[in-house]
This record gives sequence, structure tokens and C-alpha cells, in this order.
Amino acid sequence: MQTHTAKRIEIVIEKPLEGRLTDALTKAGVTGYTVVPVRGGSGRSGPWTREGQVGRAGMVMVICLIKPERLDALLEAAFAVVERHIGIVSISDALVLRADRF
Amino acid sequence: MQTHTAKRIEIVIEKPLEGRLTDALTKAGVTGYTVVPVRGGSGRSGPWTREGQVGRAGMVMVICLIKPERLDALLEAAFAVVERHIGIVSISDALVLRADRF
Amino acid sequence: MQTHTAKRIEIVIEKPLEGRLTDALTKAGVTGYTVVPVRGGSGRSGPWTREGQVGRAGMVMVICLIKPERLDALLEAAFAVVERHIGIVSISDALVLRADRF
Amino acid sequence: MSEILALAGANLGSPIILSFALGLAAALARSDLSIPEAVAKGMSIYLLFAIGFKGGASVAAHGLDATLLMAVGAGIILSFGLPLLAFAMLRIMTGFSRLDAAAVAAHYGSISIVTFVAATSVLEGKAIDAEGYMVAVAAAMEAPAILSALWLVARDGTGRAMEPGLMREILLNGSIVLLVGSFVIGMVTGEKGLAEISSFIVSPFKGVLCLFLLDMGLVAGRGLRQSKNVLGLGAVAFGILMPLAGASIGLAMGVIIGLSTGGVVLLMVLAASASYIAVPAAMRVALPEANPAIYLTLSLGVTFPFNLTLGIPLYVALATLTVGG
Amino acid sequence: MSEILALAGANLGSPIILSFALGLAAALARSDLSIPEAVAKGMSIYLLFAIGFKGGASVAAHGLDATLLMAVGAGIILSFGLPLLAFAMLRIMTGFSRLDAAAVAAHYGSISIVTFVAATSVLEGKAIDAEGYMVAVAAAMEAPAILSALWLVARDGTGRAMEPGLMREILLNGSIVLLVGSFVIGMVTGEKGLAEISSFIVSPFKGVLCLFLLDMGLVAGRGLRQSKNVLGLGAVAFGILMPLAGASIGLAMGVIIGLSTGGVVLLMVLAASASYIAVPAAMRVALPEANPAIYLTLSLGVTFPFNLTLGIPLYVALATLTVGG
Amino acid sequence: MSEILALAGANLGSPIILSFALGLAAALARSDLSIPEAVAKGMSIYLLFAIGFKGGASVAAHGLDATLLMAVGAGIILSFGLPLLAFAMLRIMTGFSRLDAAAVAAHYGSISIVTFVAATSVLEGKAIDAEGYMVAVAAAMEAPAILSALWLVARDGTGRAMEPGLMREILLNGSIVLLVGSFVIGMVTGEKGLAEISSFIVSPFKGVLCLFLLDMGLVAGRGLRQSKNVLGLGAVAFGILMPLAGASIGLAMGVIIGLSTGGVVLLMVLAASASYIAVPAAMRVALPEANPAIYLTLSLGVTFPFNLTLGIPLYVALATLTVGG
Ligand SMILES: Nc1ncnc2c1ncn2[C@@H]1O[C@H](COP(=O)(O)O)[C@@H](O)[C@H]1O
Ligand SMILES: Nc1ncnc2c1ncn2[C@@H]1O[C@H](COP(=O)(O)O)[C@@H](O)[C@H]1O
Ligand SMILES: Nc1ncnc2c1ncn2[C@@H]1O[C@H](COP(=O)(O)O)[C@@H](O)[C@H]1O
Ligand code: NA
Ligand code: NA
Ligand code: NA
Repeated sequence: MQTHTAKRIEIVIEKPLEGRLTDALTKAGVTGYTVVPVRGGSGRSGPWTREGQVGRAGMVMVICLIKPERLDALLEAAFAVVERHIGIVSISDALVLRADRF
Repeated sequence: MQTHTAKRIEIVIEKPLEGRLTDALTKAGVTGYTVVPVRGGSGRSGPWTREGQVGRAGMVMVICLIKPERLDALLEAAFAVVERHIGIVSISDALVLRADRF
Repeated sequence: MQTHTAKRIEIVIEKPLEGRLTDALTKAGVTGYTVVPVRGGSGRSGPWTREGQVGRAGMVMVICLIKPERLDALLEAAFAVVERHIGIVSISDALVLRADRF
Repeated sequence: MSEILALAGANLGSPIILSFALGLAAALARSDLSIPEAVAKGMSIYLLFAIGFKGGASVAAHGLDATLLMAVGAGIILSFGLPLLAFAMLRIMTGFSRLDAAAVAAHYGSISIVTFVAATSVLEGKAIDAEGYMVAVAAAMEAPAILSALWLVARDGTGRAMEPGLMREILLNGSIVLLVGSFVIGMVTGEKGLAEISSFIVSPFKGVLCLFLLDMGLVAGRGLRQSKNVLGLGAVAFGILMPLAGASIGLAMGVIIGLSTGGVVLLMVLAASASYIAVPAAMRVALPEANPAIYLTLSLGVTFPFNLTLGIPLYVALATLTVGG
Repeated sequence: MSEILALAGANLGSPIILSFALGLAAALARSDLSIPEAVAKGMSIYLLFAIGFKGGASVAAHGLDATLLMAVGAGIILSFGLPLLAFAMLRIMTGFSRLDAAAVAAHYGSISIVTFVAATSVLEGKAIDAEGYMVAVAAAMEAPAILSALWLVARDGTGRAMEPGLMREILLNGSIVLLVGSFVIGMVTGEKGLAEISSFIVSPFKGVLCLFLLDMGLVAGRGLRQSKNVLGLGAVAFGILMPLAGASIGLAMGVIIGLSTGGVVLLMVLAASASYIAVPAAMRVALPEANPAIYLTLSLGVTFPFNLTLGIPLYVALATLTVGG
Repeated sequence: MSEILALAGANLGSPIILSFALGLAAALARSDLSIPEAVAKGMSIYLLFAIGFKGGASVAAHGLDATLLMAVGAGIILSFGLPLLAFAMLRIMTGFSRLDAAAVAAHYGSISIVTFVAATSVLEGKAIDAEGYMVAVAAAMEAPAILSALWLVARDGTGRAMEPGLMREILLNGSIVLLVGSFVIGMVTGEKGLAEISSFIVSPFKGVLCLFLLDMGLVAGRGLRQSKNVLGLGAVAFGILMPLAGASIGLAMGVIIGLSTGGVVLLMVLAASASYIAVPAAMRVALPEANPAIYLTLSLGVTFPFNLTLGIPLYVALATLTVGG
């Protein structure tokens, strides 16, 4: 089956920033992303869980499949939003079916 | 620790199709999969969010770890279901503990 | 943009074990992880879905980005918890922005 | 006429409609107000259970009318037939493809249970009785329209063989099962059963309906914002003319089979309303190439608000004029 | 005998049981009807809070009986002891491994709070009073059975050292804490507190219970479908004989310590019912090799429906015969 | 004084406070008791809708007081001004950075609607009337404090340009929209509308509040456990002194503009309480470098329980002494 190389970017970010991040991604030419809920986690800012949470803001995970040549533009855009906030950005290699989709 | 090479397939698909996809995967010899909820996303068919959603169908993400030699059978099966629908399929390399599990 | 190589570990495990797993990870020197809810799945112990579920325990997915050199310690720790339980552990290569975060 | 306006005015000032308007306004203003999906689904289960149970208990109290079978039959005929009318109107009034037109048509043959519930609550406010078995008619009307739409598509070869399993999924979809099931429970346990749980399913009913319509307003508003340019003028006109046409046919059939004024109103509402839960899900499986933005925006963004605000009082007035009240 | 049948008949026709049956039927017919996990959990929190609060308020009203301590003591003894009986019966009647048998046994020593709630509601329907502190007995019976099961396993070396932290988790599990906590709140605030919130925890109680049992029916039905061939005839027989045995022992102990008729019924129900929330979670941690399909199907698919439909009216009849009503 | 103690004692024994205490205790004991996020959010929507609607209906019944505008104006002034006082106190009493101090200050200028709701319910229990439009004052006080905090930060250049879109987000945040919207609906539909849905928004209100406070207790307790060492003695003292200072200013302003006793109490409560939903979310966007553990622990872990248990009865007593009751 015909596949196309792609980059898979996974960004965990605070929920109040979700709209700003997806706007920035769209501006950077990203044509698709998927947002997955997050139940809890831990990092430099300590552990938290969705149900025992103060402030109830929480985090979300944004997953983005893009053409490799768009990676830098995306990372710039994502970083500008994530920079001052808690969260993490990771990149891995992937193949995608149906090139018209991304 | 002993690990085994595997392929990780990630399929985002409309919720009404979930049962058809997992049935097709099972028929294609897939022995395990995990379904993760999706909060929202964007693609060729535009942006949507679970809470501000018309029709309330939404999407899900199906993750599948398989032996590399089964990849083609799985992609055929998945593609037959996904083909006419909105959604995206991606593949990446992975290692898995406990070969008996997949 | 400056990136750092990392390993991405994805563990699907029963919810009652979540606390034990994250405690074990923390003891093994893992500084961050993200927990994602799981709607359902299938494996050797059969299919299940969150909403049609007996016992209502369910599963969760724990995602962990670590420095490659920490992989073995993490796998030992994770395996000790997962060993007797249903669930699956997979590893893939990744790049991470902001080395201070992991 | 002035009476109809007064009715419409009173209807517009009810907490139910105002809650819907609040949701709509909040969404259009891009407020982040939202009701969690699980809570909205919980409320819809509550409403279906309550409306089914009350219908069944009312049948137990008043005995089974000879018109029951006729009413269910009329409902099924409407559900099969209205899509053909809708399809013809769409082909004339809009530039939609045959596929999109068929998908929209399926929605208008089927029903919106929330519109039905809102109408019930308006009737109660006016102390107009209606046949309890109208909820069974509602359940019977959910599915046939889908078959008509598939037939419309199959006719010119743009469709495919029906997806295996789809028929069972449609007939056993959650809302049909819950509506019919709670109707039967209400019928079996009767007034005694109703008394046992009436402080759950009767007293708070209208309040829950307010919150549910708040959510419907939010969803409809977000849908309208995301699909602003999907509908042309012709489509919007269809979204208002089609319920009027459906209600007129419903009126005629209701009078012919001899329903009470309230029963006629409810049959008009069922004919006039368009599905936005069961049919969209079925369309995603059966006609995935049809554009969901079109049918959802029409059904939820145009016809639902029209029926809720102007339609229901109009249908009440027409039925009262025709049947007497 | 004919009286018992009449009782069972009346019980079967109640909205509560019919809602459960509806859920069961919908799941077995593979309808997609489902209640969101969050809503189901919300309803269970409501039921636990309400039942605990009402028990506490009733204790505040009637004063603390001298039998309270004895009843709690009896509950603890039952919870420790019943698993031994269950284990013995399982080893004779089924081919389950020692591990599986022990895991099942833990469930039958512990309790099902929903069965307890349903029994309370049946007693209320018959105007039979029961000691308010029976909810404290219920809470006391949740955990000891788990220890008995672990001891059964440890005895022959198939087990391991108890997981650190497990004991605290079991004793502080959400339902025990909520039940005991709301019992204490009810006791402290008394009839006055109850009056303040009775239109929340008393009036809609039975209706919420209907919807909750609808969900239990869905879950039990899906469980039965997924694990059809897990249970042989012997296991199914155990799932019906064990509650009868437990109820008989509960009857004897209730009579000995001098509970009222209602109190005896509730102790029988606690002894007869099997856990399907707290114990399964503990088993996944403590005895992960035991097959969850076995213990869940038995507890939720066989014993729960049996108690709900036939068991409760039977226990009411037996207690009334023995103690008088 | 002894009267205040008696008041506080009665308050501490109410089901509302005890439910909060149960949640707090369960969380501190590390029980796994938890209320699903969706259910908690559903309850908060219910509470906002009910409190807004009742306020509006009460305005419709009693007519618009000339003091309405003054009260809203006083609220806005308080919300703008209190952060300056809080900031000054924090710089003296704690070692927090200017950024952290400004973020905390924003919370104390804004309000906690749950504290407001709990105070309403205490007033009802004592049959003390309050102006219905106080919910409008509450809504007006949510946002201005955020601007003050941003100004405090911008003053010394540690801040940046205001995030685009933030202002709209703050003003149209869900709770403001719902509160104002349901207030307007209540005002439009009046006593008649209230009667239609009072068995939903009036009767079960207090019970829902209990469960909601149970959740607040759980959340506050988990927050306290996770951030035990975040707050020094000075910070804790601030968390108690600041509400007292705010309440005193609120008392003075309420008396000056001529509110009733109940109205004065509510203005004191608004001034004394600190936000824990809207402001934290805004701070994560506007001042992400500020430490959330500090402001959430102070607001939710110190000030909220203080107001709920001791503060409210104290404010009632002070207002009654000053205005008469
Ligand atoms: N190494 C990591 N692996 C996976 N998720 C992480 C990692 N570090 C941080 N996160 C996620 O990002 C959130 C914020 O991280 P931090 O900014 O480090 O506090 C955490 O709560 C986790 O959900
Ligand atoms: N490039 C992408 N990366 C991640 N998710 C995507 C991408 N494209 C599409 N999706 C997901 O698939 C859904 C449907 O996509 P589409 O069929 O392009 O409308 C979207 O709502 C996203 O959740
Ligand atoms: N090959 C696989 N790919 C993805 N998820 C899996 C796989 N195998 C198992 N799982 C997940 O792990 C759970 C337990 O698996 P098991 O222990 O095999 O019963 C399943 O319900 C799935 O959610
Ligand atoms: Na229709
Ligand atoms: Na038992
Ligand atoms: Na304040």
C-alpha cells in the first residue's frame, strides 16, 4: 500500500492554551491535527490528575502529522506558544496513507 | 530487557465506524488494539470539538501494535473501512516487550 | 530548532495499577509522564469498552519521554509492575524540544 | 392571526426558549460556556426515559385507543414519504448534489425528539391533553426515512449495497430502544409506577429541559459559526418551508385518523421536525460522501430553532382551529 | 408459598426491576444504548450519599440501639466467614483453580450496595421499618472478605506477600468513605438536616435508582455477551445457591442479635449479595492472575439479577415468617 | 461574641459544611473517592443557572431598586481595588515575587461563586432577605481584578503586552455568561417562570450544593497534599486576614449604598472570597510564569474553607449588628 513519509508531533499543553496553539499551527500551514484528552501527568511543575485538580484547567495532547519539510515552521509556531508555559513537545518519524490528507 | 520489533498504527476515524474498523482489524489477524477518545481536531473536513459539536458523533483514535509482517494485511483492512470516510492513518516503528502479547 | 534524542514509552495498563506504575517510574528516575484515558480495546484477555464494562476498572495509557540512557531502568521498573497484569509496553524513537524538560 | 402572534409571543418568553436563545447567543459570541458531553447525554437519557414512561403510564390510565395502530401507521407512512417530498423540494430550491439532497431528506422524514418534548411541555402549559401513545409514534418514525433516502440514492446507482449490520443498528439505536422500553415500562407499571417516581421524572422535567436546550443552543450556535457559508438562501428557505409542508400533511393525517387536538399537534411536530442524532450517525456510515455540514446545519441550525420558537405555537393554533380545543 | 410468588410478581412489575430488564435486553440485543461512565458514577455517588445520609438521620431520630455493635460485629463475621463457605462450595461444584475460586469467594463475602439500596426501596414500599445503622453494617462488610480470600490463597503458597498499600486502599475506597461519611453527616445533622435536603435525596431517589439499574442491566448484559462460555452449569448453580446459603446464615444471625424484620431482611441481603466494584478492583491488584471474566460474570451476571428479582422478595417473605411483620 | 460562636457552631453543623469536611478528610486520608470531572462541571452549571435565575425572578418580583446601579458600581470598584490592597499585604507578609503576588492579588479581587451560593443558602436558612440583583454584582466582580493584576505587573516591566483575545475570553467566560444569562431569563420570565421550574432549581438546590462541596473538599484536600510546603506562615495568615479586610470594606460600602442586611452580607462575601476557576485560567494565559500552586492553594485551600466555615457566620453577625436584622 502506498505510504508517504511524515513527521508526527505530539504536544502536551495546558487546556487554556489549546485554542492559541491550534490557531498558531493553522497559521503555520498545518492542515490537520487531533486533540486527545489527558487524565493527568507529572513534570517539573509537579504531578496532577484531572479529577483531583485545583483550578480544573488540566492539559490536552495535540497530535499533528505533517510533511517533513513543514517541520521547522511548525516547531517555530508551536514553540512560540509553548515557550513560557508548562508542557512538552516531541517529534517522531511516521508514514501516512493518503497524501491528500496532510 | 528483551524487546521485539513492531509497527505502531494509529488510526483516527469517525465514532460510528469504530465497530466496523475493529471488526475488520480482528479479521485481518490483529490480536490487540487500544481505543483512545478524541476531544477534537481539524482536517480537510474542517475543525470540530467534542463539546461544541453538531450531531455529537465525534472521532476516536485506534492504536494497534503488530508484528511487522502483518502490516500489509492490516493496512488493507483498515483502508477498506477508512477509504470513504474522514480520518487519517499513520504508521511508525516501535519495539514491544513481551512478544506473546501481540 | 534545537532538539534532543529521546525514547517514547507507551504503557497500557489497568487503572487500579496506575498509581503503582507512576510511583515505580518516579523511583526509576523518570521526571515526567502523561496519562491518557482509554475508551476500550482488545488483547489476549478479550475485548472491553469503557461504557459497557463490568467492574468499571478500565485501562489507561501512560506516555513517558526519557533520555535514551534511562531506557533500561525505566523498562525494568515498568515491567515489574506490568508483569503479572494485562497490558502492553511499547518503545519508539523521538526528538524532544527543551532538554530541561525531561 | 393576532392570537397566533400572542401564542408565539408567550412561547418566546418561556424559560425553555430563552435558555436555548442564551446558548445560541453564547456560542455566537464565542463564549467558552459548554456543557460536558457526558452530562448532555445524561440529560437526553433522562428526557427520553421520562417522556416514554409518562406516555406509557398515560396509555395505562386511559386504555388503548383504537386509533393507536392507525397513528403508528400514519407515522410510518409520513417517515417513508416525507423524504421524497423533501428531496424534490431540495432539487428545485438548492444546488445540492443528489447525494447531499438524499441525506438531507432522510433527516426531515425522521424526527427530533427534543422538539417533540418541547411541544409536550407547551401542551401541558395550555392544559391540552394528547394521546400518550404519541411517543410510540415518535419511535416508529425515527428509522423509515433512512430507508427512503438510501432508496433515492440507490435508484441512480450513486449508492452502494447497504452496509451489513446497518439496519440492525438503526432499529436498535439507543434512543428508539429507550423510548420504546420506557413506554412499555410505563404501560406495565401504570399510574402506580408513575406515582413512585414522579418526583424524578415529572417535577424536575421542565428544568432539565431548560438546561438541555441551553446545550442545544450552544451546539447549534457553534455549528452555525463553523459552517456559515454552507447554506445558500434556497437551503435556508427549504429549512423553513419543509417543516411547514410536513406539519400540514401531519395535520391532515391526524384529522383523518381522528386524533385529539393535542395528538394532532404532536403528529404535526413529528412531521415538521428533523433528526439530528440518529440519522446523522446513520448517514456517516451509509452515505459518508454526503457533507455533514449541510444536513446538520439545516436540521439543527435552521429547522430546530424555527420549530421551537415559531413552529410549535403555529401548529398549536392551526390544530386548535381545525380540530377545536 | 403463593404469597411468596405474589410478592415476587409484584417485585418483578416494579419500575426498578423493569428498568434493569430493559438494560439487560438492550445489551443482549446489541443496541448501542449506553449511559456515559461519568453519569453512571455520578448516580452511584448520589445513591451512596443518600442511603448513608438517610441511615444516619434515622439513627439520630431513633437513638442508638444496643444492637448496633452486635449488628456490625455480625456483619464483619459474615464477611470474613462467607468466603470460606463460598470457596468450599466452588471447589466442589466447579472446576475453577484455587486462585479463581478464592477470587470469586472474596466477592461473595463482600456486598453489593445496589442490591442493598433496592431492598431498602422494597421495604419502604411495604412500609417495613429497618434499623438506620444497617448502612454502617454494609460498610463494615465491604473489606474483610478480601482478607479471607488472600488468606485462602496464601495458605497454599500460590499467593505472594500482600501488595504494599493495598490494605489502606481497600479500607479507604471511595464507596466505604462516602457511605460512612454521609452516615455520620446524617447522624450529626439529624432530622433537621434531612428536611433541608430531602427534596434532593429522598424524593427523586427511586427514579435515579431506575436509571442506575438501567445502566447495571446494560453492563451486566454486555458482560454476559462477552463471556458467554466462561461459566459452566456448576458455576451458575453456585451463583444462585450461594446467595441462598448466605441469606440463611444472615437470617439466623439477624434473629439471634434481635434485629427488626426490616433489619433481618437487610442483613440477609448483605450476606446474599456479591460485590462488583470494590472487590474486583482489589483483585486486579492482589490476585491479577485470577480471571476477571469469571468473578464479574458470576457476581454481576448471575447473582445480582437473581437477588434483584427473586431473592429480595424471598428474603422479605422468610424474614416476615420468622420474625413476624 | 457568644452569639457569633453559636452562629458559627450552627453553620459548622450544617450538611453543606459537613459535606465539604468529608471531602477534605477523604482527600487528606488519600481515599480514592472522586467525583467525575463532567459531573462536577454539570453541578456547577446547575448551581450557576439556578442562582442566576432565582436572582432575576426576585428582581422581577420586587422591582428594580434604585441601588442596583450603585451596587454593581461598588462591586466593580471593589474588584479593581482589592487587588491593590492584597498586593501590598502580600509584599509585606510573604516573600512572594512581584509576579506571584500580582497573580494572587487577582484572585482576591475576583470572587468565588460557590462561597456566594453557600452564603445565600445560610441567609435563606435564617430567613434574611437579600437583593436579587446581587448575582449581577457577583458577575460584575469576576473580571476587573484581572486587569488590576496585569497593571501591577506591567508597571515594573516584568509583564508583556496583553495577550490578544484575552480580554474577550475573560468577559465572555462561561460562568459570567451563564450567571448573567440566567439572571436575565429569570427577570424576563419572573415568578411565573420560576414556578414552572422551581422543582428543579429550588427544591433540590441545597442537596446539589452538598455534593458539589463534597467535590470542592476533595479538590481542596488533594491540592493541599500536593502543595504542602508551598505556603509559609505569612501566606496562610494572608489567606485569613485578606478576607477579613475585604469583608470590612464590603461592609462599609454596602452600608453606604444602603443595601439590606442580606445584601450587605453578600457584598461582604463577594469581597472576602477569592476566585478559583476563572482567574486561574486567565493567569495561565496572561502570567504563565506565576506559580499556580501558590494561588490555588491560597484561594482554595485556605480562604475558601475559612469563609465557608467561620467567615460567613461572622459576616452575617457583623452585618446584623451594623445594619440591624
Ligand atoms: N518527560 C515527559 N514525558 C511525558 N510527558 C511529560 C514529560 N514531561 C512533562 N510531561 C507532561 O507535561 C506536563 C507539564 O510538564 P512540566 O512543564 O514539566 O510541568 C506534565 O504534567 C506531563 O503531562
Ligand atoms: N494531518 C493530521 N494530523 C493529525 N490529525 C489529523 C490530520 N488530518 C486529519 N486529522 C484528524 O482526522 C480528522 C478528520 O480529518 P479529515 O478527513 O481530513 O477531515 C480530523 O478532525 C483530525 O482529528
Ligand atoms: N497489540 C496491541 N496493540 C495495541 N493495544 C494492545 C495490544 N495488545 C493489547 N493491547 C491493549 O492492552 C489491553 C490488555 O491487553 P491483554 O493483556 O493482551 O489482554 C487491551 O485491552 C488493549 O487496550
Ligand atoms: Na419529520
Ligand atoms: Na455477601
Ligand atoms: Na474577592
